[in-house]
Amino acid sequence: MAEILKNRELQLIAMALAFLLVFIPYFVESPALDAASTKLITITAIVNAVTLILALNSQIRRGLNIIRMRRRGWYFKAYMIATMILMVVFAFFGRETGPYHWVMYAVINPLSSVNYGILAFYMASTAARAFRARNTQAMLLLATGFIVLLYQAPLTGAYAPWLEPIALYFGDTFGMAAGRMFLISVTVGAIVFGVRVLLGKEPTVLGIGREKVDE
Amino acid sequence: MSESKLMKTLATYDRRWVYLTLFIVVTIPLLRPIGMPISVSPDTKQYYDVISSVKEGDHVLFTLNTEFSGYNEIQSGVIASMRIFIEHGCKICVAVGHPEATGIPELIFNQLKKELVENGYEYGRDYVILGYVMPNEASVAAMAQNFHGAITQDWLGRPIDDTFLAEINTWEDWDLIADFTTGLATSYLMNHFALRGTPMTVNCIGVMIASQKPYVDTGVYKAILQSMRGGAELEYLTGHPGPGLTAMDAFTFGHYMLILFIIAGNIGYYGYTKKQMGGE
Amino acid sequence: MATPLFRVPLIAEGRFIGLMLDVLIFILVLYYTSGDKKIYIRRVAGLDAIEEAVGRAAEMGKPVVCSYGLAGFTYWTLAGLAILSHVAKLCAKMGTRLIVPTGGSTESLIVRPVAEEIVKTAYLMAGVPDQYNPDDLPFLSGQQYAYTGGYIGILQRTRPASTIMTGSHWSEAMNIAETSNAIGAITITSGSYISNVAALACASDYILIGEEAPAAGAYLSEDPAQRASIRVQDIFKGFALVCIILGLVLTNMGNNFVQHLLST
Amino acid sequence: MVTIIDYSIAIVGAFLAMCMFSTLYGKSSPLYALAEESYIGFGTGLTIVINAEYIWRTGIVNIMKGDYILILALILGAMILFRIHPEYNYVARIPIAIALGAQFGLSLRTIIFSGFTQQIIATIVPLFEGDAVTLLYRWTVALSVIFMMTFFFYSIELKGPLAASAKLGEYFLYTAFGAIFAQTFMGRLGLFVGFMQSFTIPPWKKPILVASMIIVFALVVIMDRTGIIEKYTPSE
Repeated sequence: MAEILKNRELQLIAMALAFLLVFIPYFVESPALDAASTKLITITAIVNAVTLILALNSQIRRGLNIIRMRRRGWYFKAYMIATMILMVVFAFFGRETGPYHWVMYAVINPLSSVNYGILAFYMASTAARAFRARNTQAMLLLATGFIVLLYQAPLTGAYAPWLEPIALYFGDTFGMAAGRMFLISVTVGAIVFGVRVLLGKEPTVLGIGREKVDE
Repeated sequence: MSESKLMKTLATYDRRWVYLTLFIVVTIPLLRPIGMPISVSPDTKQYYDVISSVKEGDHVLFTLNTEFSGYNEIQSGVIASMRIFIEHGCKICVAVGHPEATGIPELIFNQLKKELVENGYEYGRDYVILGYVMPNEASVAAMAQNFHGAITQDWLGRPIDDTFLAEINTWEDWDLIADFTTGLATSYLMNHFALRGTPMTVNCIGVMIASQKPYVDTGVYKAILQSMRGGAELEYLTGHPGPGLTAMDAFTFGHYMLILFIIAGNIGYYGYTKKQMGGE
Repeated sequence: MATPLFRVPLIAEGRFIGLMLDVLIFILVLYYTSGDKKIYIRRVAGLDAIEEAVGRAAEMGKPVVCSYGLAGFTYWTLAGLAILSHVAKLCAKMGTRLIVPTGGSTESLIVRPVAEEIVKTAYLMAGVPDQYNPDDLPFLSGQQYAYTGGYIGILQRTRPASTIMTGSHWSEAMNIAETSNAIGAITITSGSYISNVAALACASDYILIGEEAPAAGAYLSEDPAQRASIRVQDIFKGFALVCIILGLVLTNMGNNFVQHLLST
Repeated sequence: MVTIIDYSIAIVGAFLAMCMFSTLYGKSSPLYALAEESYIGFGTGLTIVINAEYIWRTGIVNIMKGDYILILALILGAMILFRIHPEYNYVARIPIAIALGAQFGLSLRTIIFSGFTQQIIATIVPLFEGDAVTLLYRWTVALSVIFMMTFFFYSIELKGPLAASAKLGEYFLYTAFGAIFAQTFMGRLGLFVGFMQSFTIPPWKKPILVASMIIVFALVVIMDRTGIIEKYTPSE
């Protein structure tokens, strides 16, 4: 049994079969194949959900290590593990009201918002520091950035409507072209990478070889 | 002497001053709104035209691919769009693509209680809230191919067979997908619905505009609503002022502040940094 | 959407060309990775910046922080690992301390052991295996923002001379780049998606724009598969370019052949 | 009616959020650690609940209804857990292979259209019809895409006209970056403004927001001055 599970060819075959079962029905008109591929997709979705346990394992182990070693601020880790368990317990008491609902709006909602909102500050200090006409590239960046920023302030749009076509011009032409260029090259890159894995040229992806996960 | 000192300050001040200023200029207009005028961009007009062309009984898949943080940015667009769908009598199915978003439908429908009552909306018959049903591409693909094979219950575990969703089987049965997004499952929806022909609109956060615009241009999306500003413009078009419009003062101040800092930085660069580099 | 030029029996409408292109990529990858082909890769300017950054750290006697992103095995991560390997070799040669923050997502758990191996090998090959310190590859949890917090903490405490951030970094990249700049470190980054690239282009001293990072990785690595990828990607970019130019010429002469062909 | 629960949500939320913002002060502090660990702890708990629910609803419920093939999902899921076992980790290889294969199948079958052929088609437009503005737009996009593309060729040497085209492409890219940076800033500002708004609407929350801002700011400054920060902030 162990030999079969370790067999590298078998893994590549399993991967290729799974790939083809999902890939082919998209191009070929066959309801039976379609149904089979949907089933496999559902199975994969469930398997993916299970892998959360792996992440939990490492997170909890690391927390416990810090607590055991009494590293500075270890009680924050204990608090983290406690809140994690609490949230799971709360879920059993209903979600429309009660503690689960409270945590959702008092803790998760505001903190999730801050996590990204705080980036406005980093963007601002970057612009204040780096938008300087040092060389040609920086000058171009500064010029378009400045115009678009000015236009984006809603008040400018209302009083200086002539700015709108200029600002939109930069976003809708250069910005869009760059977006499209990136999309094309990332798409090709992603496909090539997928093919490489399918051909067995990327053994590390399957975790063959060095694969001890330790913390 | 004092001039060169000023130049040095402009070139080398502590960046925490930027942080503090931004905090203040955003908070004050939110605490005391002024109500400065705004303009409506062509993209928002297009979005408005597309989503207000829905007819009574149309099936709308209303997807929230956002965390709470992203929802704060696009909530004006979410509420204004949902109001349009309710006023047009659509059948609305809300699906979410992030665990946090399971708390958002409640926020939306709480704000639209009046509209729900006025239009006689009933849960199950006219709208359904699904939970976190789009964790990955596989689940979205399954939804597009065989809806009831992928989803059997709503977010509180009630069966969906006796709701209007009984009429839905594949991607073809949706008349519109209105997506509100910070990324997440949006590309999956595009791959498995929009590319096959389901009309789809997106209201994305500002960070995604550059990456999503090419899809509007190619017709994969029917329209795009940009960030909070788009939401404010939509509120203006629908005649229901909301959070978006009141936030626009803070937007204006935030942008102007940054522009001032950039100008100051460049003066400092030419007045101090460049001279220093030349002197070395 | 343009109408297809023709229909192929059994194949769904409008999907034939896509299928053919996928198959073509498959064949090309197979061709370029088989045998012993030497594929030329242009040296991107960013590599000089990286070498300079490590050199500066050696002069100042300060450490270098180098991360490979927090995604699982994607081609951005592989590029990041190739660059990490290069940085590790330079550090080992110059006797500079190298700190590699790891973790950041569940998927990245499987990348960590590979990164460890890479750094260890670099020190071994430079003949200073005893300088390798496993504690300099701290695991900063499987959560994006805990990773970011840890990363920033490392920057603030160790005050490196240079920060080299490659692979897939998401919204946390700006946070790290700003902190790195604030402590006066030379900041070299790479960006894999467009809005991040634009922001990092401002925040860092040098940026590897998009595909520059995988190209740099392929240039540095001996791995034929990575070099082959760059070649195949170039061929497809060339194909896109030819289609666009040909299409523009034909369309403006009143012929929509290219659009129809691509919609087939 | 504002209930005591509403008040408690606003107070705790505003306080924790301001603790998180305290990282802008430039130093990690116990307050920041409190906010961060709260988010990680409760957030992970939420992820567990939602994923368990997904497995239950999509997997177990359907198996009980007679869709027995889904048992395979549970078996594969169990096998993948061996990934962290030092000795039997090979057991996880087959399920990983299957999951990866299916995932590649899903993405490869569509991105060639959305990210490649359709993007090419969209770039091919009439360049001599329409008004001046339309023409300006179309010419700019077409030329930008072409020049930018040459900047991204790596397996050939860039010489002569190709090098010139790549240089132009680089300039065009930086022009684009300016516009994109501005759009991104608008987005981040939107996130921040939206967040602040959740504490200014309805108006009864305003005093809570202002009080939290002042209290947290004062606390951080005091902690910094008295050295408490160094003593109690966790070492990662």
